[in-house]
Amino acid sequence: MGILEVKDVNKRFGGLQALGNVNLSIAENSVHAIIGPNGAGKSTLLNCLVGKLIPDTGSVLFDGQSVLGRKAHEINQMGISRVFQTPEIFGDLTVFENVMIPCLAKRDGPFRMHAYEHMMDEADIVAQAAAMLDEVNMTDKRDMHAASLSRGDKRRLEMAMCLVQQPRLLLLDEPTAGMARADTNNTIELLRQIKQSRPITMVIIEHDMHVVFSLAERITVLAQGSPLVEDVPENIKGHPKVQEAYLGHAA
Amino acid sequence: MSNFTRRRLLKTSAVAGGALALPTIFTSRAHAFTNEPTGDTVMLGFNVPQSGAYADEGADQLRAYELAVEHLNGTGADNGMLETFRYADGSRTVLTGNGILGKRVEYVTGDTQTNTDASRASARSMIEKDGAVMITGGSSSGVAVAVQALCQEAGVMFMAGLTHANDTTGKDRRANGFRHFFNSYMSGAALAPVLANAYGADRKAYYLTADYNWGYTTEQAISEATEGVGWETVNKVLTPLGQGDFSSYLTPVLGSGADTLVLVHYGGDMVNSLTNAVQFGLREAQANGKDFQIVVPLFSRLMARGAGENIKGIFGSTNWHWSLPDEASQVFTRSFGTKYGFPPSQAAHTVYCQTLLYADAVERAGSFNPCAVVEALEGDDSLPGIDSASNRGFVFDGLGNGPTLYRAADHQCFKDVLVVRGKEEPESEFDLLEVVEVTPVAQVWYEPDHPQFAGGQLGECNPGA
Amino acid sequence: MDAIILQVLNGLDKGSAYALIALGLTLIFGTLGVVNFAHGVLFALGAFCAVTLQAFFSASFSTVDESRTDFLGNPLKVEVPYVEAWFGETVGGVLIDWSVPLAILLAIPVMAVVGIVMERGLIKHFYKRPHADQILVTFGLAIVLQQIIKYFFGANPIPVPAPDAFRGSFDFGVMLGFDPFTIIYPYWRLVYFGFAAVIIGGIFAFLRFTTFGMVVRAGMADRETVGLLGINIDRRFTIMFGLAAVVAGLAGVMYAPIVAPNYDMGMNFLVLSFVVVVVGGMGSLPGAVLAGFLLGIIESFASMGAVIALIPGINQVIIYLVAIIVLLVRPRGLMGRKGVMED
Amino acid sequence: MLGLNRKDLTLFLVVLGLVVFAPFLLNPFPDASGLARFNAGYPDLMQRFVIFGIFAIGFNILFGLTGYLSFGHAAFLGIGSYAGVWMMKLLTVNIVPAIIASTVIAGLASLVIGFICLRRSGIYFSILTLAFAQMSFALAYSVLTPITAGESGLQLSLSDPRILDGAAGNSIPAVNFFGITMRDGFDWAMGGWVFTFNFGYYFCATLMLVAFYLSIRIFRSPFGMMLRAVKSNQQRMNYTGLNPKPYTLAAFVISGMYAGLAGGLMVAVDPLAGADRMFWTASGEVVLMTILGGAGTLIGPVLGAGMIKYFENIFSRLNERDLNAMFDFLPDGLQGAAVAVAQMFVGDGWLLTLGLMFMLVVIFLPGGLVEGGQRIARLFRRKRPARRGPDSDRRSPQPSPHPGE
Repeated sequence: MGILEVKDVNKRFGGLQALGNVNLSIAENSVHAIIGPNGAGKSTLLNCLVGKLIPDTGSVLFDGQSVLGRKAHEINQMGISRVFQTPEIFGDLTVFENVMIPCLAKRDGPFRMHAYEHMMDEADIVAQAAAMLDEVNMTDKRDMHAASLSRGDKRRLEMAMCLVQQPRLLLLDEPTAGMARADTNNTIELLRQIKQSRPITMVIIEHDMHVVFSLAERITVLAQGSPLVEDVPENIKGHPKVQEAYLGHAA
Repeated sequence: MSNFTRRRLLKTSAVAGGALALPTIFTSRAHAFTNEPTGDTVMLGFNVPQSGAYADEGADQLRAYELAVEHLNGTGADNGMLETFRYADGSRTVLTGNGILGKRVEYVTGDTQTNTDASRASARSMIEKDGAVMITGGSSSGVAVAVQALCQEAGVMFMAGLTHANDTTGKDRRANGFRHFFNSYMSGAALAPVLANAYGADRKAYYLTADYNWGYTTEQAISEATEGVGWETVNKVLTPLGQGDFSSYLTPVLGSGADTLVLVHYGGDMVNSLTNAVQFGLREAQANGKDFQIVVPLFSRLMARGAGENIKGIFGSTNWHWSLPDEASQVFTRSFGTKYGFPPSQAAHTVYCQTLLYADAVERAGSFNPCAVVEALEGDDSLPGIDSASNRGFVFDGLGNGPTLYRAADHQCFKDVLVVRGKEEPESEFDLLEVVEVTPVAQVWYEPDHPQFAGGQLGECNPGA
Repeated sequence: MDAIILQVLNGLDKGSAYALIALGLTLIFGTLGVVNFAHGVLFALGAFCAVTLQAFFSASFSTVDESRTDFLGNPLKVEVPYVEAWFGETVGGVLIDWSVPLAILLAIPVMAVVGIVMERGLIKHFYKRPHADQILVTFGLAIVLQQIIKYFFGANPIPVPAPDAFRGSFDFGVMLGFDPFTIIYPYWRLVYFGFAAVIIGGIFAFLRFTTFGMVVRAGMADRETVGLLGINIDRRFTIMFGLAAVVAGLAGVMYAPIVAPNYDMGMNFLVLSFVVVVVGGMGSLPGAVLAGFLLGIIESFASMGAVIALIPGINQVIIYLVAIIVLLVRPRGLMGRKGVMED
Repeated sequence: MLGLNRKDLTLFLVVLGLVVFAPFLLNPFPDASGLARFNAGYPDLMQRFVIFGIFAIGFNILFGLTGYLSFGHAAFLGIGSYAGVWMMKLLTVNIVPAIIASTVIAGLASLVIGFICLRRSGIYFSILTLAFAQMSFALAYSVLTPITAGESGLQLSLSDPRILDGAAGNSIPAVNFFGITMRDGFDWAMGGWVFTFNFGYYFCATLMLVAFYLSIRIFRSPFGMMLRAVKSNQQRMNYTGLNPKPYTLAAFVISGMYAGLAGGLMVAVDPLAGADRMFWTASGEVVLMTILGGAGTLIGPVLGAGMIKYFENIFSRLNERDLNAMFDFLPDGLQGAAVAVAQMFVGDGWLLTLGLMFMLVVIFLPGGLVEGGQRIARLFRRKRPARRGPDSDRRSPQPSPHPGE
């Protein structure tokens, strides 16, 4: 039994079958990539995992509990964090505050007032956030406005915000989209480090085969809303079905 | 500890003691009342709408105030109604054009914005900052009631401007406030017989009423008075303030069985509702076999101008009109017209009178102390021809409107009321209303505890100290 | 039955004004992405175009009539309009009489210039600023324009009659077989309704059938892409702003005989027209028109005596009540698109 | 000290100083001079400065931190005022119950209205709040006249029960704070100046300082940070396991209670509650105050409130004579011209001045007066290395002032 179990998920948008009978089991502490051509249903699937969309049928279980019908923040509180295609950070806040917020969320749940305490009095939270910033090498930027960071730094910050919550499952939606090769490699390196330094499950949705094959332990190929193949990377590379899905019948 | 601070005295004292540069702490314990004028000037506060719907009335009021101040100080081209102002015994006013009690009159102006908060803020600044000893003005009843209460608390006099609702001298009456304008009840009492005479005694009336205090009291006053002469009230519909387009309120009128429409609106609302009513053909319509008629209880020339052609032939009431033939009215019209080039409005007239009446009362009392002024304005005369215990107060003549009583019991003014009609053939842009009847004061008399005015108490005059 | 027909007529009329203003607001919002709080004042400016033209035609010189006297007893000065002196009393009289329709000719260039100057001089710099800033700067502009109107025209409403030919009313009820005097409707209001219908139709046709309109519609859908195609969308947007100002101005000109123009009439319409736009759905032209008529009709029904008697004060709050309900039930208004103005 | 860091403490002490010495600072011109018209040191206006300061500080907690633009906050001001006057009518003219009731009842009202309005965001939220406020105004002005006294405003009267006060005699007792009436005070004449000290002002000022202190604490608290996070990125907030709704609602209620407190103080110093203070333009005014001063900054709203109230109360009262006196130094012809031009902007033209000033601020100083102050400060500090933390660089087209300047 994996940490994330997707069973018989179907989702239709009008006449379009976006997801058809998706079954997926993701083992704890593994890195699992989901790839597929454009329109294969990757994003729809991801949105179903985080509560943004509710499948028509089927179930999605995280650690044995259904995530369906829960709000995004409730799903996060279960231990799922998400990295977006374009980094979603709090642009108006400082880098340090950006990391403090998820710390507080982890400790206090979805809402607590703290209306009168001073932010800097939260010694344990401050220490946690500082340690996290250190880990992603951003301590020198802690007082900068997050919006003024470079794209790569924003990605690292977002990663830090996710990791500081010690999630059990990290969902990454094309984490290197739009990045130069050097930045991509840095990101790969960062993800590797993360994986090595703690127990964590990662699900990566990615276009870039370089990233996928550098990181993934298992790969699911999605085509036209259904899983085509699921296997270890070595077997996916030369798989005829995969080539067909990507290149069409001409191959 | 002091109440309102007293700037004028302090100024002179401060200048005198200034050389020592030693701080001197004053309290106004030493003074008998708020803002006692100690220099050679006295400060009055003219609080009128300068923005909002009644800004034109406010501007006309300010003109009249300036004229009144000129006349009081004796610096004008003529002496205006100082020449005609008489007491009950026929003697002339004690005002001589030498200021008030020998002090030159100065004034500050403020904007009420026709808003209770803004008007009170403006009045407080006049009292606290400028040291005004009397506040006057206003062009709506809400403001009058609010500022009157403020003056009572602060211990200065309030001489109401244009305020027509019964409440000003009814449930919200205050000892420090006096009203020269007539009121809703008087409009009803004056209009009803004229209307019965012109349109017959078996009319069915439909009311469109502005949905606020003045509307309520006026509607009640008119409907009770007209029901008294045999009319029937078909329906009363409240309309929001600032409605603009009244079509949806007007269209059901003809189907309701009514043959008369009473528009209890004032200002822009009145202009719009009347214009709309005429557009909807109400004046050409027939109902119950009679010509359909429209009545507007409170008229003002400035509004008549806004309504243009539509006003022709429509009955209403007004406090004063420049075409009145009596000497005082003519003197005032000439004085105002010469200075400004057009005749004064009723709003201008009423505030001019209020200023003179205040000055005269101070002069007679020999003091600016509000309690003394109130006593002087409460007088001890009575109007001839009215048999009532409450017919006591200060009686004067020669300010237009004939013999007039400031009734001691509720500080309401009693005088003849004008019933007017939109003129069919105006000779100029000012000549919009014609006086149809001057309703004698006896006909608009009521007792202070009349149900339409019940629930108020004057309380004691407050000198503020 | 007759009462209902009457209120529908009233509602259509009120709705025409709402729809015209909301249409202009939506044009500006949809194309330029700007929330224009000065739009109500543009409506007022239009109405004052009619006032100005009437004043212009009535501009007079005075001759002294010795036989009559004025209120001070001096010889009466009689005002003779120049147009009557120059063109004879008939032609001059007709000109004055028809000043409202003629004001359309004045309002089109005036409002276009006002709109274009506003866009080039002010609004242009606010495309990339937050909506709150746009609201505030246009709100400031509205206050300024309103004060300028007041400075020249005073605070009291100024009557601007419709031409004599349209001044009366006709008995609509008789045509439908009701008793006389049950459904009476003024000609001018029908003119207004027809006028609004023409303008609304014209705008939709313009957007649908001209290349210019197509580009603008494309721009409303996706501004960046259209910009990338190398089309000078900015210039077109300037023209759209001018057009929206003209629509608001014309709505104002024709409205002048219905409600005497007053310097703060713009603000009175502003809040309402925003409610209309939001109920219709920000950025949706058909939504704006639909909501305009819908709210007009609902408001008319709510002001029926019987309804007020049932629920006191309903006429005061109905518009807002409808707005609240619509927004809670249909989060983006009746016909709004997703993601517009939610940040 | 007081749980503030040095910078905030300095700011707080500066505000404290300004408030305590306001009677001096606002009366810079000798009484006899022509410029005395520009003095603002009289009780009514000083009270207004601090009361509207409270209102704007509260509004800023909602708008400045979360970015939710409410166009209906005046409703809570009005509700607070009505609650206050009713307390004075029913219980006692001591203002303590009135102020407590104002704050609590406005808080309850904002809880209900906020709960509904916060279901939407952006301009839809603004229109919902506007709709609620306009409904409150319309009802208070007309249908609810028995409760609100409609047009003329709810005020004390001789026939009020005043259960705790007992019989009052033939005049309405003065509103007081345990025996000290709000109008109490004294004048201090020194040289050509007269300075007015008024109890009502200092009472309101004390509460404003408390409100200001609380607002600093809220800005610096984790809660304040969460509110800024709501403004910055709701999506990320959700995916961080936080529920933005309770945060925004809490901010809405807090700002509603500030508004209620301001409404209560308004009737405490001047016992009349009119419906006009609920009209949408009054809601617009507090938005203007906050933005003019600098939304999202601590001191901005207070400055903005002072600025607008100053214009409203001083500029609107200048008339032709004052202008003539002001331009007396010019030659006759020029004086006439200067007066004619200036007249457009003062007296009944003060709104024109306000509108123009407002446009200029929004166009050139998007961060409000606070940004203006910072720019001037930067001019003087240019030599020093400018980069110290995030708030030194603020010339981006969409400024988001860091709280606390």
